[in-house]
Amino acid sequence: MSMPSPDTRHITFAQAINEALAEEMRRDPTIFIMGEDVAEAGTPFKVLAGLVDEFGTARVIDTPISEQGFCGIGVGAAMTGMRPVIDIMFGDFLTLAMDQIVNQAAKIHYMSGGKLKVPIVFRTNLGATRRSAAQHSQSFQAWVSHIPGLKVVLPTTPYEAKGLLKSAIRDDNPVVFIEDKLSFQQKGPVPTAEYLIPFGQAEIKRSGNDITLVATSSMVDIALQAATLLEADGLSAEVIDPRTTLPLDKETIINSVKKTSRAIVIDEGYERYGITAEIASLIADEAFYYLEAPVKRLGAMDVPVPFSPVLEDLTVPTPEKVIKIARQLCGRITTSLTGA
Amino acid sequence: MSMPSPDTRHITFAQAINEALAEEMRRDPTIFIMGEDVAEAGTPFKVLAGLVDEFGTARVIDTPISEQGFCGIGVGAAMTGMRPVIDIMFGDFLTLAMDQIVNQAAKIHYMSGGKLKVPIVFRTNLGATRRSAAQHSQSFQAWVSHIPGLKVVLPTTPYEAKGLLKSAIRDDNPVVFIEDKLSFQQKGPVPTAEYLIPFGQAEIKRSGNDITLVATSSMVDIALQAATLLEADGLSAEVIDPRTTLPLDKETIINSVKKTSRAIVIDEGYERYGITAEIASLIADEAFYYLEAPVKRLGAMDVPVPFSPVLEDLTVPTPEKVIKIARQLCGRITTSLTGA
Amino acid sequence: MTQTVNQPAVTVPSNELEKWMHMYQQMLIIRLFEEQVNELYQTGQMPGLAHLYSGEEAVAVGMCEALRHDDYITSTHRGHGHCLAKGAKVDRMFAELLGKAAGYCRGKGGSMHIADPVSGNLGANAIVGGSAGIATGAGLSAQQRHTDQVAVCFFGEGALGQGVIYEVMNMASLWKLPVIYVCENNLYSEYTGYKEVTAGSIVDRPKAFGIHTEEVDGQDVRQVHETALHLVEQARRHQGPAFLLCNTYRYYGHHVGDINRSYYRPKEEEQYWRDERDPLKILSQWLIGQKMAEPLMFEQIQQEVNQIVEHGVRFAQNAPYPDPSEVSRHVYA
Amino acid sequence: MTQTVNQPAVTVPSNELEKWMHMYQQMLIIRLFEEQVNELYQTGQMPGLAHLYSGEEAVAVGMCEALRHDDYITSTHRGHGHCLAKGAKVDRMFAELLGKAAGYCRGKGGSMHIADPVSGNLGANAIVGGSAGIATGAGLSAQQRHTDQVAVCFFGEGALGQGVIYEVMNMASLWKLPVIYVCENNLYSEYTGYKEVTAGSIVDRPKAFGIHTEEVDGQDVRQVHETALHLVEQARRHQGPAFLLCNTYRYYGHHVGDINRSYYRPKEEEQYWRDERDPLKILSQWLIGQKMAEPLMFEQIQQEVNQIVEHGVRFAQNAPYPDPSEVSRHVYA
Ligand SMILES: Cc1ncc(C[n+]2csc(CCOP(=O)(O)OP(=O)(O)O)c2C)c(N)n1
Ligand SMILES: Cc1ncc(C[n+]2csc(CCOP(=O)(O)OP(=O)(O)O)c2C)c(N)n1
Ligand SMILES: [Mg+2]
Ligand SMILES: [Mg+2]
Repeated sequence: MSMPSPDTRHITFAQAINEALAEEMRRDPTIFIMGEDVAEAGTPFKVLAGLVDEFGTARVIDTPISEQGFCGIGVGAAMTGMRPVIDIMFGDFLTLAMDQIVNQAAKIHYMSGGKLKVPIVFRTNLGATRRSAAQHSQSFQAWVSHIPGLKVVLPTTPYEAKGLLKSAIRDDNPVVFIEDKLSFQQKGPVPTAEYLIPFGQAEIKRSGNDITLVATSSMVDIALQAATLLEADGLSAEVIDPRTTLPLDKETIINSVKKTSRAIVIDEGYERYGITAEIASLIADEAFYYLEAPVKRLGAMDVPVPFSPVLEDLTVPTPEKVIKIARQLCGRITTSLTGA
Repeated sequence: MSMPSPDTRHITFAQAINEALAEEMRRDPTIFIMGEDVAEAGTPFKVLAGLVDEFGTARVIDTPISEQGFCGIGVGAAMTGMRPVIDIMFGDFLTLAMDQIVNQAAKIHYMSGGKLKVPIVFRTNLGATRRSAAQHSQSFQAWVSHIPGLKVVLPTTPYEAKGLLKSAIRDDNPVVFIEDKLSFQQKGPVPTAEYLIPFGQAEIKRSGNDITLVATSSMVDIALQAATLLEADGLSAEVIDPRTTLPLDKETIINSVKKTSRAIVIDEGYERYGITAEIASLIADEAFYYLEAPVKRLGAMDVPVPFSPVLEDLTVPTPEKVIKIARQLCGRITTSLTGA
Repeated sequence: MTQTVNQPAVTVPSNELEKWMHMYQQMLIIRLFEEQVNELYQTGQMPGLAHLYSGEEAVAVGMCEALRHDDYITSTHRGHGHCLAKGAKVDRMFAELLGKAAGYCRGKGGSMHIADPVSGNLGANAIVGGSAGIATGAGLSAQQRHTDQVAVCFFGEGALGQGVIYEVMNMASLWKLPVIYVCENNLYSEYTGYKEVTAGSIVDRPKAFGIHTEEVDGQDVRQVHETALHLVEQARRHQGPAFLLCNTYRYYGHHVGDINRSYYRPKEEEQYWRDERDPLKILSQWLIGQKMAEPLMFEQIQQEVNQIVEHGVRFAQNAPYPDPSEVSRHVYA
Repeated sequence: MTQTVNQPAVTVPSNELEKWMHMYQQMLIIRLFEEQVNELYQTGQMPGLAHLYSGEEAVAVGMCEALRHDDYITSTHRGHGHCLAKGAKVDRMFAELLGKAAGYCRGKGGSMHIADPVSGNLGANAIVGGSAGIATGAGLSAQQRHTDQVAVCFFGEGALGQGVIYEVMNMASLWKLPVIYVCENNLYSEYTGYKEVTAGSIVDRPKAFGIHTEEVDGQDVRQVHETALHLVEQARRHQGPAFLLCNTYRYYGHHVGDINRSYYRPKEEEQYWRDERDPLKILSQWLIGQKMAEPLMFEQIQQEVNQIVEHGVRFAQNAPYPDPSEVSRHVYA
């Protein structure tokens, strides 16, 4: 993983988000945060802890439980000179705010012939295996990535979280910024100096020659684990993290597959009509003449997320599932594989 | 197109929907219709005209403009012995009801361990080129097809509209039934005798050998037009209409592509992360060793739908766009092509 | 509810005349604009549909004349009146309706999406209730930026069915936002009478959220305007939001294509409102009755406005369509 | 608002004693169930989190005891109390919380989704306000099927932020649906005091939709129950919906993991409610004061309930997990 500066600290993903917000809010007085329990509580995940102390309740605004309403208010504020960062506590609650995000925020610039703009960030999250059951475990990146006018960011590490969130805040368009709930406490190196990460630039998280694993968000770590395990088979896997699904850095993905000739696309959203479909079909199209095996996809099992841990754990992609597919694609025997 | 009985009449798509509802409502007193302006007005499209006369306002219920609310009421009624058919006036308004459809209706059977069920139909529509602009022209089949627990139906002709709607009403699961607004006045043969069309069975709308055009809803006609035009190039196109995207009849699609070796997938939803991605990636995977060219996709242009006719018409797939791609895939020269 | 068309208690200074004549003209512009839109539709010259504001002119004009140029409005599918009242020009409005590049949205928005930030118009909205959040957010923005701007949210009584309106009114009340919710009760949402779909009391709803609420005769521009002045002043002084219920009527169908409508409302009702409750007549008759104006003055205005509208529609008809390359511009800022 | 713990005006016949003792037991089951849930969490035996109902027992019990077996309820993320009060058994409740196949939802639902159609429980719901539509639809269904069933929608005061609740109350009022909206105002939604997020007056909101509304002391099961009887009777006789505001308090944090909560509410406040406003104490003290019951009787109940809970948790701990094949069952009916 590239790291632009040797001056780094190890901080958590949550701290990285927090820092990005604090730095941007210091820089630009038009930025404010709005959502449920964002102020004194700093959200249930404590990601925003302390921000209200520095910026006050006028800029870190606790709302009623009104996702549609406060997303709409955010849109109006963004159209009139502010840069709201809206907190949607669980990605599952996007269902309540889709009209504001999709019919309003995403279209206003276009519908007004370019006269109005909506610089707003909708921060929300994704991911299962927290034993939170069907209404608190979904990963809706496919829905928002389907919508022209939105940008969709899936940060992976603390480094990306900070650099991409700062870019999101400075972007003049509505950005849906989707964090992995299980990442919040994970640590990673983050530069001391200010930096931004541009949208539409995939990151090669690991180089390899035999197969490309395109993985988003929570699945990057799964892909990296799988890549390590595949070494035992003598297979060298390249892991690519698109980081933004809209815009999508096709080039990096396609170039990798042209090199490796094989690909698996992994995402934690439901598999059917999900993120993996778009990326796999792009690869299958644009790297067609380079492919030695079909492009495979791995998403969440197409079931509502069950509560019982013994069931829930079956629904998400695992390194074992990845390597089983990888071995098949690369013509390795898979019968000895346990647990997949 | 297969037609089960010689005893047919030519009726419009709207009449076919109307007949399906009337027949089912006569048969089963637990069925009722609910939505905005469904009763005396029979919807703005007049699709439900006359039903209130036969069934009264207790079974054809005009609601306030409360999509989330009346979809939720429908879910509760469905859980307790009724079979509501909910009318969502424009597909764009699904944004307002996603929580009820996705977090409630789709999950209740599973979350209750199979004890509760939600036999409900959400009737809505899709499609642009009606000069209705960005908030009344969208095609959200990709969103709902992404959700386990839902079934998604895209009827094409009056014949399908009637047979599939009757199946939807009898299904014990939530079904999202998406009609093409521009089809309502189109006529087609419909059997006099009762019939049902099962879900998950694609229809081969035209047989061919050189290329497979998989097209949904409004795009079936575009594909058929393209197929006719391609005859001039000596190309024989097979046109497949999945009819339901969830469940999806993979087999028919894959078998066709195994025969033709080439495929284009066409849908009126936004192209990125849309219906075409899922179907194209399935084909590219499962027919991998049969393909002579990459699988291509054609969806709506990834822009909010513009009002101006000169712009709007550019955003949708056309026969010309289809044949241009088809010729490329089949190695035909495309330079002489006008208008594409 | 009092639907008075009586004289106000105040005595009218001479610049009052100018003010009311200006409002008369504004209302007439809307009226004749809409007549022309109907004509364009009936003669097959306009793509799509449009929802005419005819009959409701006093609401938009009475309200917008109480606003500053830098105050905000949000509008609805029935938005032409609001846009014109807040300062949009007839020619570019027509251009938008015909999908021309000279339109306020370069032809990309159309009738239901006209926006004109220059005049403080944050846009019409084709989602019923869809602009309630936007207007409230504009109010929050004014508060955050420490301006004294006010945001006015126009919506039909049908939007009271959308839960979002209660969500945002709750926040506007809590945070004392400078937002005025203007409910245009024209008795129908599409083809359904409002009483069939509206339980309880309209005005008690905002009141329950602690919002200052008033109700006026929406056909009497003077009543609308005087109440508006008061509510706007209040909001500007950071005293919080208000809700204004305006009782009004649309003369035409739900949209230009809604011709046969006797199944949902009697012709006599339409005639009654046109004859007895017309906002233009009510104002002109009052001014004449007060001996402030002569009938001739209104005829002159009529001629001027006729010219504006004629010129405007000709401009639009002659204007070019957007270049095809426009289709993929402005998706992103 | 009157928070009386005084004697009711009615004289109490002897089967009254049975009735109140039964309600005492029901409340105690909930109390001890929740204590056990907390214990399971603290000792790492329970997957995920749970939102405890301790302190609010009088609301669920007072209400559900006014219902028939075939009446419906819908519940919330804080749903254990509602489920138990409507007839769910402790053992299968625990089994669900531990993700076991013997649970009410075969372990697939968990704490926030317990449903038990047999006892009329249409399900807890992890979307705040998410069951308002469902309850209202159950009411519509009862009306359509010509039964005299009633549907009760439990929700926290935080759900008043969700617009859908106004959408469905409007329809319930218009169509006179047999639905009772029971708002449990426990003063907080998560970590925020309700006054910070609730403008105006709670009870005026349903009233504005023409809904019969009452407010009771949610700690006094007798008050809740007697009001509930009346509202249920009314709904059953097709006289339309009602809204019941119950003022109550949760003893624990928002969920079992919310331990350090003094930043959003003082310990003294918690202590006050536990000491002075406890629904179990209020009922037992009243019964003793009335000389209807002896302290010993409550101790006996305590022992019985202890056993039920102990047996229940043991049952759940020993129960098997669902078979892996269950993961893809019940996606479709
Ligand atoms: C969310 C939503 N639902 C339904 C519609 C379809 N629709 C357009 S206008 C309208 C009626 C609006 O009535 P009202 O708010 O009273 O405004 P009016 O047309 O009377 O000015 C409806 C139902 C819509 N545009 N948006
Ligand atoms: C739509 C939605 N938004 C946010 C949440 C997160 N959340 C869970 S419980 C809760 C507070 C609910 O407060 P209240 O309704 O008063 O119920 P209480 O917890 O006090 O019983 C919140 C915000 C949610 N589950 N659903
Ligand atoms: Mg109206
Ligand atoms: Mg609460």
